[in-house]
Amino acid sequence: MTRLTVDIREKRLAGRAVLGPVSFGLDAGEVVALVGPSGCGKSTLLRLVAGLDREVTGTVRWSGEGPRLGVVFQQPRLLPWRTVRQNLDLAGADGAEATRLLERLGLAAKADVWASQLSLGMARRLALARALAVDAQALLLDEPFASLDEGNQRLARAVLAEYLVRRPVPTLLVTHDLAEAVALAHRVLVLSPGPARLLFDQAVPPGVRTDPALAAATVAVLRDLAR
Amino acid sequence: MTRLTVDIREKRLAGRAVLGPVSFGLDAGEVVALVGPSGCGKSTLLRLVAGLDREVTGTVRWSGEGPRLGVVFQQPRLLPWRTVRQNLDLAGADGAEATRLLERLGLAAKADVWASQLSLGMARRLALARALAVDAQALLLDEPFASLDEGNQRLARAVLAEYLVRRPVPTLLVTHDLAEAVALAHRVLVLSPGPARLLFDQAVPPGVRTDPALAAATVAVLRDLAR
Amino acid sequence: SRRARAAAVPLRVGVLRYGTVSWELDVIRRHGLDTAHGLALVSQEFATGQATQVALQAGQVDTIAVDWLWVARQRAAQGPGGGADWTFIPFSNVAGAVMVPAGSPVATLADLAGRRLGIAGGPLDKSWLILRAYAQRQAGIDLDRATEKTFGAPPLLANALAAGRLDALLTYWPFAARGQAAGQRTLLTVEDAVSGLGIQGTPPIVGYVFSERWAKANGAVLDGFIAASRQARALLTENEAEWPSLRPLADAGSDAEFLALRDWYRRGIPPHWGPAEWQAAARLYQVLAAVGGPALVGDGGDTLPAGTFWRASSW
Amino acid sequence: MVGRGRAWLVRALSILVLLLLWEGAGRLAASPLAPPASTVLATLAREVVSGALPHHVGITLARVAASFLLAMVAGTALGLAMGWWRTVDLWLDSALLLLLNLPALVLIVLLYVWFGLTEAAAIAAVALNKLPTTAVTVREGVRALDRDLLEMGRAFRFGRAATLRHVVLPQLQPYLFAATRSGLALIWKIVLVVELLGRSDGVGFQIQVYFQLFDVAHILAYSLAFILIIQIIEWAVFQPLERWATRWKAS
Amino acid sequence: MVGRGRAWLVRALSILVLLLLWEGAGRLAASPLAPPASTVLATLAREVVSGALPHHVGITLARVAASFLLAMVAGTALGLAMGWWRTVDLWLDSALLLLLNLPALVLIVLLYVWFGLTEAAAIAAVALNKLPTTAVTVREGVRALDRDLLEMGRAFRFGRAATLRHVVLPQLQPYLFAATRSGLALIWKIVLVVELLGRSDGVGFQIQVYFQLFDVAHILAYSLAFILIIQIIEWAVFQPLERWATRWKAS
Ligand SMILES: Nc1ncnc2c1ncn2[C@@H]1O[C@H](COP(=O)(O)OP(=O)(O)OP(=O)(O)O)[C@@H](O)[C@H]1O
Ligand SMILES: Nc1ncnc2c1ncn2[C@@H]1O[C@H](COP(=O)(O)OP(=O)(O)OP(=O)(O)O)[C@@H](O)[C@H]1O
Ligand SMILES: [Mg+2]
Ligand SMILES: [Mg+2]
Repeated sequence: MTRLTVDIREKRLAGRAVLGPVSFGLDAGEVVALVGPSGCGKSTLLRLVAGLDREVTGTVRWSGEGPRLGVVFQQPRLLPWRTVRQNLDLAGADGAEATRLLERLGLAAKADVWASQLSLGMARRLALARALAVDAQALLLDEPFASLDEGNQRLARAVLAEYLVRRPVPTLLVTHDLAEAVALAHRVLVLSPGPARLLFDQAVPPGVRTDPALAAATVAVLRDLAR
Repeated sequence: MTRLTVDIREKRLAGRAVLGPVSFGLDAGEVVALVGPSGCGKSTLLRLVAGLDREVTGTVRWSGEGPRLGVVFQQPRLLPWRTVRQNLDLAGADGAEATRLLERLGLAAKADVWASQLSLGMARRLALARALAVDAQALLLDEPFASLDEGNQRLARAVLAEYLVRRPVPTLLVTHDLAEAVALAHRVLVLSPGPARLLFDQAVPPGVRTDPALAAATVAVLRDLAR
Repeated sequence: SRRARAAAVPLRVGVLRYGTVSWELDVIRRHGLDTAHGLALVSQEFATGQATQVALQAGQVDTIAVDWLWVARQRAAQGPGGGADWTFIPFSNVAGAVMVPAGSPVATLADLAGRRLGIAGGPLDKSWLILRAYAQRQAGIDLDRATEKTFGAPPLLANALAAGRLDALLTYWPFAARGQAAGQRTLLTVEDAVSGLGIQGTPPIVGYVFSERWAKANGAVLDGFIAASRQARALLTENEAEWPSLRPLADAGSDAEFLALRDWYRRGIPPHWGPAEWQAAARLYQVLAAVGGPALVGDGGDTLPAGTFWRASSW
Repeated sequence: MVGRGRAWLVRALSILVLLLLWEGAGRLAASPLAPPASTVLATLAREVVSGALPHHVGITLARVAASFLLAMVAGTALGLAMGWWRTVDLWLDSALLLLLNLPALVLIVLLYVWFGLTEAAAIAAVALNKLPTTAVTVREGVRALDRDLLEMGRAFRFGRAATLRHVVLPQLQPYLFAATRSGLALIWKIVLVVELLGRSDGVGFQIQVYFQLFDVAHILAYSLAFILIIQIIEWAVFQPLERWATRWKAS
Repeated sequence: MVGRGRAWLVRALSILVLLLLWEGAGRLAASPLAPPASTVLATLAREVVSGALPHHVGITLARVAASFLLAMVAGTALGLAMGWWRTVDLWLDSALLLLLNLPALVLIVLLYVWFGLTEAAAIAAVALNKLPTTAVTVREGVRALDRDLLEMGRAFRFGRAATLRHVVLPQLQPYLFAATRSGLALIWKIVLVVELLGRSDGVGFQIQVYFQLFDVAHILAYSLAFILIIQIIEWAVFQPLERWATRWKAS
């Protein structure tokens, strides 16, 4: 099964350190939330994990030969000159799954519209659909629910939660919302500001999803840790 | 004083209606939150109000000769080939105010960095700083606090709130967060999905900022209206 | 003679570097023949013949060397009031020759049928028209149809003949002379073709061309130039000692080449200029007009346009 | 935005104005060296009727088409490779600069001398002249590609062909159109030189012949014939193609 | 990424390889029509020592510089205007296409005949030949401009000058570099034709003279001299400039 080992000592960009020592593992089927202040290096870490950048002191290693990834970038990164549907197909989406996800995420009516003509929230939902439609062996999600209204946010979270139940793949979820982290993840990694160090690697207690009080308490604890 | 009158009958894009009948006014010093599901036409409405698009049936009129605007677009829209500081200066920012805002929003260390090298959250904070630094006579803000961690979000909201106390300019604030709307706005406009119609134009009761219970109740009411 | 030069009227001649006109001008200047006749020769170098023609039209020079067909064509095409009042006095009576490689099986014009023939200049070049008329009359073949023609720039064609990519080449005489020195055989000179066409006398081929208006306004200068030029040619004909100093102007690869160039040059010097030559040229024009058609002569028919030749001077 | 119908009206008017200006200037000059539009058009008509112009223009067009295709395909490929891989760029940069700046005349003459005055040499000479400018343009386009989209393509394993077709080419579109427009013009101009130096037919050959006679009306008539054809290609092919390629931007 | 030091090594090696290939081919051919590199370089050295080459190259360079500046400035302005305002585009498109496709030769001869064989006519002829290709390239660049950034500029009232300088030009940079590189090459080639047709000095004049004599070594020596200068300009000006203009992308 797919596993990830991250053991970074330092990552520099344009001559400045943007990541300090960060080590953690991601087991098969495990969902890990990544939390940290803006600019601390979360997106940079995700690029390293995705293998899009290899210049780093330390190791970032996937078991096996590197899984097929489903990635949600922080910006939608769609091909504006292709339709919504084509953006899914070109990424290697499964046809039926793509249709289902467009439907679920309220984009079915836009299937044949140029991606350039979507609103930002639609583009972000499409980016999420793309990551979930490609039969990924691991998910890397950079704020997948940002810029969505409450209704669509709830919907998108539900879609991801169902997905993870059906296909428990290792998932790295960058989020600013601790409640979201607690609701979806098995573990929460809290990063420090500046060149990010790993502050805490905190397991989410098993009962949170059924016990709102426990969830609230966990969020409070995490908020304290993150401060 | 600057006032805005919006009386749109229809706005079409690429042959499709994206805005239905929407009418409202924005008085001097009034902060109005604009809420509606993703894709309903909020950003389109803001473009019309900003005078960036004039093709519409209906009227969008500012009193006087059109105020100097401070705009936060939904995407940062920075000049990547200019530094953080230059992005402010080129937009016509007041020098001292720009320095102060960079400081407040945690960007002082990045003042001389290319805008292309910012993280998304930093870019968004810079976009907010730009809108607030140009001595605007009206603000148009499209989700100014999205993609920020809790700490920075709180900070940015505080910066805006202080600004509005110091200089009460008419402000249109697009947001997905009803609590945010209630905390900052005098009125909340709720738009329908599809080609947006104005569902409700709801005044926020004066006491909410001091009374958490009232705020929560207002949010609940709005959530109902928006459903 | 510096004072003489200062007093002299300048005469601007457009020439080609390494062109044969420069030889004559060089002799004139070296012997002070121009100042002796009250003029100061100024030669302006250009890279191609066309460039000299552009220069003449643009008023940059007073005269250039070009063939009289060019004059006739412009006069015919533009009519009497057309402004092209160019007129001509002779410089050389030789045009060129058909050259074949040393061991070529081609012995007569008739043998050219079905072979690859290179033609310097275009399809309206005088030599080509003369050759076609001559082949028609003598051998009864239409070279235009019977050969595999290649038009092109003379240096490229010379190279192609040397490389065996052509069987025969109709080219200008300086290239013919060089070929001769390199062992090529002259199948037929254009001058022989002209007399083979039954044209009595020797029509000129290339000459100095200038504007009639200019000539009328500068009669003394023109006459002085003609006199100087004839003196120079006499020197070149009679005096072997003139030639070594022309060597650097000729860019000859070898002595043999230089001698060949000298002989062709001398052969071309027009001994006379008068009614006999004008009539010969008029008859030649009829022949060319018949072959070249309206593309060559314009709408003027086969009568040489009046004024093509400068008749006020003759020798 | 200007409506489609009005756009064509303006286009037609602009050509009319051009012709009128030309006509007026020509009449004022009253010189055979500056013939008015009417004279040139009459000459053009006569040459068309005689069949000479269609013959030569056809031959030139064929040469232009062959060289153009060669140069665009090879130049685009080279530009892509040099923009994409820095090592390729370092190795080939000087050779590209050499080819780019080798005078057309020299290249043509050398190819004619080495390979004979053949059609193949002619077309190769023209294509080699245009190829480096296409490569230089496309290379700039590749260097300006959006890195975020390329990363997206890598993350989703687009593979080389799909990346090229769906990520890279749409971004190169303006560069390719610039290369196409100026390329067609450049190629036609070089074909003229090639024909002038060593071919026995084609527009360049004809222009050379009329140049020797200094017949400006004919020279302009032949030039104009070709320009008219390019104008038609522009309207019938390039502009619709460009609209098609950018239709996702419309509105 | 390849380090700066190694980059220069590869560049030098690539030139060496080029020279060796040329030398080998020349020696194999053993013909004066295909002289090896050593012969051409020796000829080049001789012409430099004699002073002939510096003289002619200097004159040609001056003409190239003048025409280049003219054509780039006017072409960029025209391209900006045509890309920006659709009405301007509609009115001038046909004229641009005409100028773009008017053969260099014809344009040069006409300008010479109409305005005399002056230096001004020569430089104007060259500039007019290059101008339309710059305009076409820049126009494509303008059409491809990011609309979001332009809107941002309008919202914050950048004004025309600041928009041009800080929003538009940075986006046109790759187009301008493409136009510059192929433009310099084009201009130098046209200067050759201009010199061939109506000047009594310059590289073009020399090349034509040696063409009549079929002296390939001299032809190549003169071409090479100019190419070397362009190579130096490329290394000393264009590449540093391009690095500077894209420094915000580096990482
Ligand atoms: N350039 C365009 N061409 C055609 N349709 C467009 C264009 N831009 C937006 N639309 C459509 O207009 C509608 C409204 O878009 P808009 O961006 O205003 O939505 P929004 O309310 O801001 O949504 P979000 O909250 O997701 O940002 C959407 O259906 C969108 O698909
Ligand atoms: N291309 C780059 N060149 C130089 N520095 C960069 C570059 N991209 C990002 N950085 C810097 O690296 C640091 C981390 O950036 P990163 O985008 O990883 O932050 P983040 O944690 O994702 O923040 P956010 O929550 O705002 O998205 C920032 O200080 C940023 O300025
Ligand atoms: Mg980020
Ligand atoms: Mg929006």
